Amino acid sequence: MNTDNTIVMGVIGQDCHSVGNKVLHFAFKEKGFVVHNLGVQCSQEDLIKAAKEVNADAIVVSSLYGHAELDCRGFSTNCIKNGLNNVLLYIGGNLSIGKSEWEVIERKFLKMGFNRVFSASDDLEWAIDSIYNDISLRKFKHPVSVTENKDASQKRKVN
Amino acid sequence: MNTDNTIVMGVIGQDCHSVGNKVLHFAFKEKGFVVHNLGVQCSQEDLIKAAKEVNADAIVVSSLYGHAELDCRGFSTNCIKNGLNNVLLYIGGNLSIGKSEWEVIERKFLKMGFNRVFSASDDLEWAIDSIYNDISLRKFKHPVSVTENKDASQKRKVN
Amino acid sequence: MQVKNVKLTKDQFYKTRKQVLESWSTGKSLSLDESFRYLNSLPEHKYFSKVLDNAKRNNKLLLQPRGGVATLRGQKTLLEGFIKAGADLMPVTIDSYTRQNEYLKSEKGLSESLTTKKSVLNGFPAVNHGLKGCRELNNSITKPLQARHGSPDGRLLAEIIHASGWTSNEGGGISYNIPYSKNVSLEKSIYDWQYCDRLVGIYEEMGISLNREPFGPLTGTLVPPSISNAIAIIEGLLAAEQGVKNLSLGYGSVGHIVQDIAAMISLRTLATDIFKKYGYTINLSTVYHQWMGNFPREESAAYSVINLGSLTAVLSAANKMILKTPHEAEGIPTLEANMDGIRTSEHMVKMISSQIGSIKIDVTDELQIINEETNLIIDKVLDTGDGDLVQGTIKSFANGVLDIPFAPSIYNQGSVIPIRDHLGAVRILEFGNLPFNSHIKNLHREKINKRVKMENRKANHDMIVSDIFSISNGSFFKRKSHEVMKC
Amino acid sequence: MQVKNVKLTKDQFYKTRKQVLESWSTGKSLSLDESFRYLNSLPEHKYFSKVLDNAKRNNKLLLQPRGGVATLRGQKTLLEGFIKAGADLMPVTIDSYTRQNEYLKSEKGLSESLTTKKSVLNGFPAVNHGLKGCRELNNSITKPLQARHGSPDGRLLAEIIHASGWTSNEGGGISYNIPYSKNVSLEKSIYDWQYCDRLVGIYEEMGISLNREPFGPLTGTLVPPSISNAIAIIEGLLAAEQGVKNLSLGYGSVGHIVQDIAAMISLRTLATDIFKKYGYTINLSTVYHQWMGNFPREESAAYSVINLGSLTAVLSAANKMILKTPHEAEGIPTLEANMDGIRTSEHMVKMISSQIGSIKIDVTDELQIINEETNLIIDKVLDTGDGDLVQGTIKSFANGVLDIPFAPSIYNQGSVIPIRDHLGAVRILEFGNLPFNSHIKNLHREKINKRVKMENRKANHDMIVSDIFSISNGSFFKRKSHEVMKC
Repeated sequence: MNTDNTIVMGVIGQDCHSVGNKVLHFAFKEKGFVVHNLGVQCSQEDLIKAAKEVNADAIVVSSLYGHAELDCRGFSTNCIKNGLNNVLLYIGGNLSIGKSEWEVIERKFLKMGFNRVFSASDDLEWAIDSIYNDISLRKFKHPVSVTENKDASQKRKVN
Repeated sequence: MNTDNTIVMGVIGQDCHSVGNKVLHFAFKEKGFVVHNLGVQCSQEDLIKAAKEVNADAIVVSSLYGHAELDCRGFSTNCIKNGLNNVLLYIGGNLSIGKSEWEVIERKFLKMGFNRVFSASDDLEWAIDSIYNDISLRKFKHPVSVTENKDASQKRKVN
Repeated sequence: MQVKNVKLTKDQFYKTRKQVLESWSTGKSLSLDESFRYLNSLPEHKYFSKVLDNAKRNNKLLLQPRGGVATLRGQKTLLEGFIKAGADLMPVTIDSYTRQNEYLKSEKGLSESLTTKKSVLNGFPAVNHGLKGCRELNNSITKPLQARHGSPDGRLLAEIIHASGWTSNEGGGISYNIPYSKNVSLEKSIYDWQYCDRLVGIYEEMGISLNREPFGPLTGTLVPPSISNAIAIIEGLLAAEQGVKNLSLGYGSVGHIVQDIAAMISLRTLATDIFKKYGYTINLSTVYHQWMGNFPREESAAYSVINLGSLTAVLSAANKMILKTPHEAEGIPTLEANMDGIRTSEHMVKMISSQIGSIKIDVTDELQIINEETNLIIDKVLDTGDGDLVQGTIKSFANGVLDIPFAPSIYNQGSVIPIRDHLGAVRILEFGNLPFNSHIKNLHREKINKRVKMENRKANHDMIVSDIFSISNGSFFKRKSHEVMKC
Repeated sequence: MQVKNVKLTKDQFYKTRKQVLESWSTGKSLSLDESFRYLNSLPEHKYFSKVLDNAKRNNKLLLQPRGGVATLRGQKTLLEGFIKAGADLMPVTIDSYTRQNEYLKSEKGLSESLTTKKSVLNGFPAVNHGLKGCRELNNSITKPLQARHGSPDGRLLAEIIHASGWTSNEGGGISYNIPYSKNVSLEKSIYDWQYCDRLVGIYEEMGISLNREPFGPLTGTLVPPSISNAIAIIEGLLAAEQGVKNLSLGYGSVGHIVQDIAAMISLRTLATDIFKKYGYTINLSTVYHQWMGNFPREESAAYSVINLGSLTAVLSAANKMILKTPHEAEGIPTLEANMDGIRTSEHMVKMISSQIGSIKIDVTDELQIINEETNLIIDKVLDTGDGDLVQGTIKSFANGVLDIPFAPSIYNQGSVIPIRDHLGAVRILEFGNLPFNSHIKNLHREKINKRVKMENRKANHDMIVSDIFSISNGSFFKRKSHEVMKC
């Protein structure tokens, strides 16, 4: 089992929901991820910068306060602009204001370039497993970047 | 104000809900009706017989246990068969099993010959006022029967 | 024939049994031996008695909703939904025609329900379904089944359901007559329920433990706790005499936390003492009914009433709770409403159970009142029957020593008038012929007077009607101060 | 600059005010004299202070939901719905951009909301709406308005809302910084909130009574009552120094009836004593927040959590309750969900209020613990600041004498780790630098050990995560006995 999956995680925008962030951090660590947690109130720039620095396999964005759509505009494009062509993008939380159809919300964020979109009611274990599998698959397809990842994360392993 | 409106009331079928029956009885009396309350578990025959005896202006049927439709079949026809051509028929309560559209239930009972159909959530005061007005209007239109009613009810006044 | 509180002889029982089984076609094929073999083959988790024992051992409050529809398929779906939502014990509510032995009417209702694929009956016509249908239902459901009805004469029903592996039957000669019927004499209903209890006793002798549960809440409307508890204990004694060993005694919430807790404690302790005193060995459990009176029409408000019940049931250390639903005011609730009722109850029960050890509520005053009153009633009933509980009960209803407020029966005096006091507890405004001493009576009067002063309002019919609707309205009082607040 | 707990001079205040009003276009037209005339023209029922006084006089628990949307029209509709459902006090929740003074972003969100007719902001951008919009809102609503936000620097917001006749403002230099921000220093947030408090003090001097309410629940997640109460009282003292006279102190439920009641009693009595001790004349009221942590996803279960809160709030004799909704787990609730939350809360409040006089719960043990701990914290904070409360607070956060579990701020140590004990109460597993004596610490350890034994499970991170989700799951414990029950 490859335990060197590296993620950058954080709560985007002006959102200050810290409890879920701490629980998520703990859960990713339990599953053997190398976690770079930027905490609450992260900008797109913060997340992208950190992902470059640690050569992250994925950026896991959360948002609980309803502004996700505004905060995430252009995120995928900005990643590519900054050379993060291979990084997987995830978002989860309460992603809209009011009670909207989940399908509509999911489609919106998938269109914005996120690889998966998790709702607050999704099972946490399942979500983390999905991310784990996505990363493994990507590494299998792009073996070069795997090696890169490995080196980088070993250099900077934070736990 | 004509205070000699005479009603026969009762809970139809095998229904044994006695609390609402007692409250209703009290409320009709408060409004000045002459009330002949047959209590719970009345048959159509009980109600029709009593209405003939006291020359009632109206029969007020209640049903809380969901069998109203079965219990009330042919009620209007039976009234006419027994010479009660002028009596007003009312029903109220929980008139169906499960949560049905009120409009559907109401239409069903109106079609069965009831003059008004009350749901359990209707305001009691309003329901009694409606019955009061219906009876007054009917008496105004059929002054002969009013006199008849009056005599009969005065003879048998129960309070 | 004068009915007495004596165990029916085998001779009496089997003679009656022949008539009972012949009263409708589905009764004819029943055989106690065959039924014994079937019951004996059932696993422990299908037995009310075992599940109750487990729950008692683990301080777990079991949840039981209500519900019955006409068809077998519909009833299966309903019970499966209950289990999915978290219910522990299964009800099969029997339709009102069956309760009055009008099997022809329920047969019609059943066929119409089958044709229209919509239940036109308000319950499951178990007698019409017979052994075949009732066993099929029992076999398809993993939790134990109980018949809940309201039959003054439920003898054939009892035969069929027990033979079908339903391991509990609700009811009793008082509690399924006076609140449920207009014209049935107590003499007859008590005699017929002696039969039902004797049947359970005979199974018990064969080593099959069936549960019996007198219906606690009676009319469910402002019944003073001592009245319903006295009747529950009396029915328990009558059942015990016929050989019933596994007994659940129930109580219907009056919506007042302290009075409800005290009533449950009193019911449990007095019943235990009295059964012991009269030499009956009973495995006792207690049942708490969430508010049985008028419900708020708003579902959100109905949730509050349900949750108040769950809270109090846990604080009362009840073993089982009978649930209401957020659609209660709308008539017979749907499966979905029932599932919501189960889920909200389970959640509250879990939260309160998790912290029960830290909650100490003083209920001593209320407990003392209920104990004293209940003892006075039971003693007087026995006295009235010259020591015979059946005769005592019949005569006590006739002269008003036993009197259930708002009951429809002509065999009930209806002279007792309950009312809430200044702190919301149910008291008695008119005592009728209740055998209370002046100390007790004065206590009620004082408390009622405090309310009269507080509300500046007469204790009359109008106040009683308010009290009937007070839980559905929320506030128990018309507070003048409320007006002042609206600034 | 070293911030001290000293009333800002008029000079300081007006100098700062100039900068504040110039920080966004809508600030420029404000005039205190004109605002005074407007506020003075408002009827009593628009004043938080008056409505609270009435409620206190009549032992009525006031209900306040939460809610804010981007547009004026939307906010009106929302508040009208709240009133229709039975709410007493109006919230205007401010959007998160405004809270961080990102007025340009909230401006964009507002115009997009106006175009798409759907709120893309999570609250009402009051600064962008300015005096015109905020007064229009105030004039259209018959109940008093309060801004609820989470701004470390809410000075311009305070200016605009008070000038618009919103008669209460929530927040404080600690409670709207540490749980709401990552990088803002306490020095700055306390200074900025001194300004907000001074503004209220100046209105007070003009004869306009405005209400201030520190945000009690902090992170809303297993915060030990003594920590949140100490911070509430400290913020109250800071506000009082600036001339605030009408103060509401809040507490967020930990979902434990006895601990919650004790916490509310302790908050009320200690605050009263301490304000008196330091010579402040304060009209104090208390606020109970229904469970602020993770909510169950099932609406039926959410109702139980809400109803538990209402019950405890009444038993706590709180003056105001902040409400949750059955959609809570789904994100920002709709109007309909809010109305359901109001209705279910109101119903429970009415039922319990009707019988409160008969309910006696013993909370003395818990009360003693909270009193002692809170006093220890406050004394140490003052000591740390050599008698100055502002310096004491800043230094105490730096060295962990004050420490809020799960807070996002880098100015918070985060060494304190809370956990539930064997009876469900919140205790402290890791004390960090909390100034507790060994007597208190042992008490926590003993109780936690009892849970460790009961559950046969380690008190570790895993247990803490369970505790975070325990109210949403229902049970606080993984009981082995639960398995046995499933027979």
